[in-house]
Order: sequence, then structure tokens, then C-alpha cells
Amino acid sequence: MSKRMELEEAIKQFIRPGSRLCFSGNALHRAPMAAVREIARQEISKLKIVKTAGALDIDLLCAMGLVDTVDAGFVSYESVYGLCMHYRKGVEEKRITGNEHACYTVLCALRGAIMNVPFMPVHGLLYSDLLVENDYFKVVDDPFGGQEPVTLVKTLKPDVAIIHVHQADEQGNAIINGAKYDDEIIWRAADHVIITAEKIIPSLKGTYGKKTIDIPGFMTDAVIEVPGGAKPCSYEGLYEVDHRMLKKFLSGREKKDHQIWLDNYDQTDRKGLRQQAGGFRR
Amino acid sequence: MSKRMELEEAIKQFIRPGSRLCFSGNALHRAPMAAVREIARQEISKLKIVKTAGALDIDLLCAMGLVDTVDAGFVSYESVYGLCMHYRKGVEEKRITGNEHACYTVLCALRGAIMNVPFMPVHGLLYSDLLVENDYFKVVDDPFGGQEPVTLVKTLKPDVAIIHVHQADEQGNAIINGAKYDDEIIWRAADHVIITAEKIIPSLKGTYGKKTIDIPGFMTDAVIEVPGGAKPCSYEGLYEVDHRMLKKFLSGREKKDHQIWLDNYDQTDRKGLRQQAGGFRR
Amino acid sequence: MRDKMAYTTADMMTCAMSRLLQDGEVAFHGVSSHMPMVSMMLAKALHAPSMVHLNIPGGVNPSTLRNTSYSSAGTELVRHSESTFSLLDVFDLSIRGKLDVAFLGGVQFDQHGHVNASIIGTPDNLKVRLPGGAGSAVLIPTAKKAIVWRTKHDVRTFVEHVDFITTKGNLWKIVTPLCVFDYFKGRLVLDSIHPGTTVEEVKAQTGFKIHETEVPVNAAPTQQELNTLRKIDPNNLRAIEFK
Amino acid sequence: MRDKMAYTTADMMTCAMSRLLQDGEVAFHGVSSHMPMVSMMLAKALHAPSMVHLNIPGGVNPSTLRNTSYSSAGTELVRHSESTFSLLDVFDLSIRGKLDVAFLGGVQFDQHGHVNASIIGTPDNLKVRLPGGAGSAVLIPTAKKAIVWRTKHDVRTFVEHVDFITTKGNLWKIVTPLCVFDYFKGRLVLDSIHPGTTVEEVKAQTGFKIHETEVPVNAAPTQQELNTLRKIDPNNLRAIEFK
Repeated sequence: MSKRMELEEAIKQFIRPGSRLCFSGNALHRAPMAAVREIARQEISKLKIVKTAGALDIDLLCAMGLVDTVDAGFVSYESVYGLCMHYRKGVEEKRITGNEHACYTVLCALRGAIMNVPFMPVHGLLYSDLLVENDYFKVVDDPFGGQEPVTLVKTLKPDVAIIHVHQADEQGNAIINGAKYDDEIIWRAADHVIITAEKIIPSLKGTYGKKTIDIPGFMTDAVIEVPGGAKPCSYEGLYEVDHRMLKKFLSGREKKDHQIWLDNYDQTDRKGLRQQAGGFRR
Repeated sequence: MSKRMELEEAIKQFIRPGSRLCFSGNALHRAPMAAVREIARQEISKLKIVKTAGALDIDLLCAMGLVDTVDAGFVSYESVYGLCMHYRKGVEEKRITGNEHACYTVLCALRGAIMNVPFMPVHGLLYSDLLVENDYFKVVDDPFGGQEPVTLVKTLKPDVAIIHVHQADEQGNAIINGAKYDDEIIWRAADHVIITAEKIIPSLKGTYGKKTIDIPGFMTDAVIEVPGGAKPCSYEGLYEVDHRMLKKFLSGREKKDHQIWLDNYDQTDRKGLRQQAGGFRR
Repeated sequence: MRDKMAYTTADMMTCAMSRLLQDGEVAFHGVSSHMPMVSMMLAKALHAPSMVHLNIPGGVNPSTLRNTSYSSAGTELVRHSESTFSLLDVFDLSIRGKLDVAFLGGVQFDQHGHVNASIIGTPDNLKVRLPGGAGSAVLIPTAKKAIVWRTKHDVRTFVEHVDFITTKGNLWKIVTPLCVFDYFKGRLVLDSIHPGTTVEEVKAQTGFKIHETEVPVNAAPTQQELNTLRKIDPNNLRAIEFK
Repeated sequence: MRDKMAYTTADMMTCAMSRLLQDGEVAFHGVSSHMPMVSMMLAKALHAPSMVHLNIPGGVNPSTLRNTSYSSAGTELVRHSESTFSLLDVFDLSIRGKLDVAFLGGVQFDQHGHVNASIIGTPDNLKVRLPGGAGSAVLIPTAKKAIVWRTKHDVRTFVEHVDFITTKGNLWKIVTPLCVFDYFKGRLVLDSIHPGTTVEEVKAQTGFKIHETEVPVNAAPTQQELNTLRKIDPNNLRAIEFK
């Protein structure tokens, strides 16, 4: 049974207004940008985003007014490009709830989802206004009689994890080349997993031992072939950050500007349009 | 800095009376039997053993009267060889504390050690006399206001994990071929990690991408070359269960019998003796 | 009587379990679980090609058991698998309500669907320390359907009250050499019997009251099932518990 | 004055951080942490060959930065590494008290060693939503030694009281363009100044009272350090925060 879908279809089927989402990669590396753009095109709103360290993925959806809450340890472009201004403005103007975590507590909150428990104990986080200001942390006594109080972080259960990978097969088996970042956590934590892949082959069966399958097919719901699907973010061994397109986005001021920016990617993100254009080799 | 040691030395240095230990593998597969035998030879006692599913490793140490506590989900040979009689007798005669867990709660108790927290929440374990009879489980209210009570398992922090691998280098990097079982959990949970390897090479540096290092060198304390170090248990691609030697152990009744059984392995387990014998190719 | 047939009790039990599996389901077996392991391979070969086969060493959909000499937890299950999914992953999956079928053992069962794999006697007056429930205490409550099998069917196995409740929960079926029990509205009921036995025999071998008087007789293993069994399990691992 | 020298402020800060690292230590840097990344490579090249270099993409001991064009969290750090150790592994390691050194950023610091990377203003009257403390809130309390660096040294950065305590704990040193602070008995004290500045300048640029009057001047980067820096960091990533 093939799980192959078109991007438009997969985003429509699995992502709803208010969905809690996790994205692959870290900062400007291997974010599933084609899928993020498709969410923006479909204007699916009130999204809750969970990521240790996000950048363009979060900032684009904030710029489009589609974000309700961000749970993250760090939201910023790396040094050169500075803060995520759309996220920042949204939080400052109280349109967006910015739940600050330590990156670790994001991962522990996702561990809670993996283990289907309502909270996860976290050591080390004892001196911080984050504990005072936020109801997603609680400090309790140790029921086993230990003397130290225990900090708990409330579980965050993502509805969908979107992961951009190097190669996948039609059954949903996926191979990530290079750094895995937090992907091993998010595909286990989420209710549904959407894979976008640089390339889809009919079957990875029989390659065990030769290739390492990072995500087993039965855990994924949809696979979509999107060459360049992380652009303008980077992907190990394939492409670097596209600084020109990144600057172009950052220079956008209004939603109209961002929509024009999105249009630049229509033909590479959407297969239908790629085929119409006739220029895309399968 | 080489971490290479002799087996006698490593066991003496890292394992003390009362140590809590984890062993690699599962049932009769890839248990670190050479190291277990060396513990038996050195008669290090009052050991606390933590394993999801143990067999000969646990039973041998029980037979030698060296075990204080076993935390496990399942202690038995597989069908053919039946129960672990020395473990069973020890528990029945109250010489050994047999803490029964679900295999999952063993792993969650080790997760507690990995995360340095005193307990781990566990979903699903709500209907069981195990909860009633044992103080290492507690059922509490959800501090975040959820309606369902939450079961907690008390953390088990191993002092030493002993892992038998296919190949290691002198810096302690280790490669496990075949099934990893729970090894990914135990090397993270334990305070010290002892690697016994079928083969040690000077350095695995530069093989990244070609080989997958399962345990990074900086996390290990000692590496010891012991060809056949899992025997009479099996090791993927190298040797099957040695049924003759297993039956020989099972037919032993007294400590004296087990000591004779251990002697059979002296020359393969201990390098000093191997070299004296002169017959072992390095 | 059964041994005069062209199939063994192990064949019958394996087929009965195999038939309980549906295409597309995600199913798990553990250690010392040879019959469930073979039944999964049989189901995949015959009617459930897309079933997902999970196990302790972590191989997803092992393609063959032909080189498996002894174990249902050996690394052979990884060597020819499609991908890997560790034991901890399997548990977490079940805990999240996403494991369709778990095969589990046990030593004592009672009419209320309680499973004992822990001790005979009481904690204070221990007669036998059993191997332990392994995954049962979390898998039986969380897997959508827990299938238990037991190669002994006698009044010491199927009792009025278990000595110790290792677990209870989403128990679905218990497959024995004589019959299949169904767990229905909090009670074990007789679901079907295997050819060659009678409801009376089952009653006589069961320590709790069986109310059912007429139940279906399971189809004997078909020629296709038997041929496939011999092909996928040439070492007759499915019979290992009867040896 | 500093720009007349044969080295840059980035070189000085990188060398100061590198010298804080000892052979055999296990050290981590995160995202947007180019100077710490280069300082680790420098330490390994010069005096700490067995230091263990951990990072966000999970490469243990990356052998080169020469192909790194932009990031301190890029997969280049994995491509030529010795093994892998994920970000979650790094956090867990620190949480267990086994991470020797963590490099962390921050935006505001006060005399009590409080670090603010969260907000300017108050939660109810937010002026600036900062990027967030990333790992700091758990790493500064749990790493054996937390080294903080900041490329700005002014009275808005080093303040009497931070607006928000993102974290405090095992802060060890803060390296700035002017000086190194030491966290000692619950207070930031002036540890040393870089060549080309004075204690007076540091006092003028610091919003809390500095009691020290005479402190050592750090050695300028040596020729060996500078040569090595140019070799291991040809793209001058260490200066990226000054661009």
C-alpha cells in the first residue's frame, strides 16, 4: 500500500486549524520548508508549533498570521540574520503566545508524548523565572521521599511531525543523511508523520544493513517527493542555505510580500504545477 | 589515551560488592558472559542486577551466591531450557530479592537514571498486584490536573553497564553488529561502561559514515578484547548458542560444579592465561 | 486422538493465532514466543501481507525464520528485516495506544481474565517464583488486542482465582491446545474448540465454570496453511514448547 | 585601539575561551556559537587534544570547520566526526553531572550571576521578546563549568538587576570584548582584562559595581594561536557576531 501523496493533499488531510506541529531540523538546517510553505498557502491558522530551535519555519508562519503558540527554547536566525522579527513582533503584540522553554524541556515535554504520560520530570531546572511565570512547569515533592524537589514539565503532544529527508520509499521508510537533530524524538511523539523527501524510490526493502532506515514505514502517514524541499534552508551534501532567497524573505514587510515570496516556490513545491510547467524531470 | 585493559583489572577496578549492574543483550543473546564469569571468579558479592530479560548471566551469578537483588521483567531460559533454577531457588528461599517489573518499567526506571530524576511516570500499569506489593511503584494524582492517576516507577541507577560488542577501538568507541536490544539505554544510564569486544583495533577514527559507532568512546571507561566473550550465549553472525556448554552448566548442582564450569573458560576469558598458553592468536 | 491427524497441536494453535491477525495490523511477540512468531509469519504469507511484525531484537518485518535455530528473540529477526524498531519503541507504541496486537504468555488465568506470570503461592508464602510477566503488565492493558497462548490446558492453569494478578486489561483471546477463550464483558467465555476435542473435555480441564454448551469447532489447518508452515518454519520452532 | 593590533577582538575572545578548556574535558556549544566552536577546535589543536567536542547536530569531535560556511549547528559537524551523540544525549549528560563545560550566550547579566536571555521588560509589559535561553536554563545549573560569552560589553548588558532570570547556577566565566568575569561566591568579579583596555574602561561599561582595582591582563593571542586560528577557521566564523 503506497503512502505516496501530493503535498497539497497531505497538508490538507493531516493539518487542521489549531494543529500542534513539529518540524524537522534545527535553525536553518533541513526545515521542511516546502511543507511549511504549503501550510502558508492553505492559510491553516491557529497553529501550535513545538521546536527546540526554530528560525525561518516559525518566522514564516508567524509572518502569515497563522501561529497561535510557539513552545521553543530558541527562536532566531543564527548570528548573521538576527532575531525572527515576525515571531518577536507577534509575541510582543500578544498575538502569539511564546512559551519559553529550555531546549531540553521541549524535548522532555515531547518525551512525555512518546510515553503517553501527562508530565516528565526534569532535573536541573530549579533556579529560573521560567518556573515562576509559566504554568507548564511545576515543582513538586518527590513521592519516593527524596529530599530534593522535582521539576515537572507538562507534556506537549504534537498532532503532526513533518520531516524532510533525503530518501524515502512508497511504504514510508525514510533515510536522513547527516545530522538527525531532534527528528528521532518528533516522529515518535507525533500522532501523524508526514515525510517530504528529496527522492522517493519504490521500495527500500532489502537494503537493510547497507542503508540505515531512520524512520520505519509503518510509523509514517504520507510520503511526498519534493526535491529541494528544505530550501532556502540547507540540506547536508545537497544544498547550502540560499542566502539570496532568505534575504528576500527578511526584506518583506507585509503579507503581500510574503505571498510573492511563496509564489517563487510554487513550481518546485507542488507536483501539479511542476508537471504543468513540464520542466521537471521525475 | 588508550582505555584498553585486561578483564581481571577492569572488573576489579569498576565493580564492587553491592554494585548495581546492567548486562548487554537479551535472554541467551550477546550477554557479556566473559565479564560475568570474571565477576564470579572474583566472587564480588551482594550484586544488584537490572535487566529486562535475563537468563544465564543472572542465573550463573545466583548459582555462585553473589546476587542480592534482581530487577527484571523476565528471568528464564527460553522454552527449551525452562526456568532459571538458581535464581528461582534464591528468591524462594529469600536469599535473593526478586523485584518483578514489566520489562517496560525496567527500561523506564533506567530512563530515570539517564535523566537523573528520582522516578519516571509510566502509562498503562494500573491493574496489577505488582503495584500493591512493591514500594518501587507509586500511584499519584496528576499535578497538572488530569483526571487519570499516574503510576510512577522509582529510578534504578546502575553503577556499571557491561556490554559485549563486535568491534571496539582503544579510545572506547564500540560497534555492535546486529540487534542492539536495550544496550542503547544501559550505556546511557550507567555511571561506568565496560566494553568487552570480539576484536579491538587501534582506532575507528575516519570510519564515520562507513561504520556506525554505537557507543562513543568518551562514554566508556574500559575496553577489553575477549574473542568469544558472549559464549555460551550467541552472537550475531559469529556463533550460535553453545548448547553443550549450556547444558553442562545446567547440570551443575553445587558451587564446586560451577567453578569447574568456569575453569573451562579461563584461557579464553583472561588474556594473561591466553598468553601463557601461547595458543591464542592476537 | 490429535496425534493421529496429519497436523500437530502446535500446528493447530499456530493456525488459530494466525487467523486472528488482520492485514495492516501492527503486532508484537516477545521472548519464548515461538508459536506467535511463526503465526505472524504465516499470516503475512497468507492473508495479511501488510501486517507489521515487531519483536524484541527490533527487526521490523523479518523476511525469514529459516536460519533461526532456537530463539524468538535472536538477532536473525533483525538481519533480514526492513528497518528497526527497538523493544522500548514497541512498548512506547503500545503505551500510546498504537499497537494492534500483542502476544503474551502467562501461567495461570482465571474466569475474570486475570493473568498470573509472577508467583505460585503468596508473596509471603512463595511456592514458585515464576519467570515474570515480561511485557504483559503494560502490554495487556495497552495493546488494542492482547492474545495469550498457553501450551498447557489443565485445572492448575485455568483456575477460579489466580494466586497473583500480574495484569489484566485488553485481553482478547486465549489460545490453548484444546480451545480458544474469548474475553467478553469481563469474563472468559469459550469461543471455539479445536477439532478432536469436546466442550466436555474443555470443561473437565478447566478450573472455572464454563457456561457455554455449544461452540464452533475451528477448522483444522488447511493444506495451504500446513504447506506454508513447513516452508516458513522448517525447523519446527512452533513445536518447541511441546518438546 | 584594539583594531590597530595584529589580531581582532574575536581572536582575543576566542583565545581567552580556548585557554579555559583543559585536556580530557567534555565540552558543548550550541547554535549561534561560532566563537566557542572555534575556541574548542583551537584548544584541541594546541593544548587539549583529548577534549571531547559536542554540538547540536550531534557530531563527536568534528575534524574540520573548513567547509562550514555559516552555522555552528550545521551537519558539517557530523560529516567528519568520530561518532554521534545527539543534542538530547548532551542535555541528559549534563543533567547527570557529566558535562564538564558548556558554552552559553545571554543578553543581560547582573552582579549575582543571573542570566537573562528571555525578555526585556516584564512578562506583563514586554519590551523585547529575545530569542530565548536555548540550553541555558538546564545547562548553566548542571554543567560543571558554564562559560558565557557576549560580544557587547555595555551598561545595558551588564546590569544591576536582570529583567528576567532565565537561569543561574554553575556559571564559571563570562568572556566579553573587554574582559573576563569570574563568578565567585555568588558574585561576578573581574578576573582579568584583555590587552588594550583598562579596569576603568570596564567599570565605565558595566552597570554594576566592580570592586577589583588590579587584575591580570590576558596575554594577547600568540603567534601560534593566530596561525592555528587561521588554519582551522579560514572563513573567520569567529568574527561572524561582529559583522
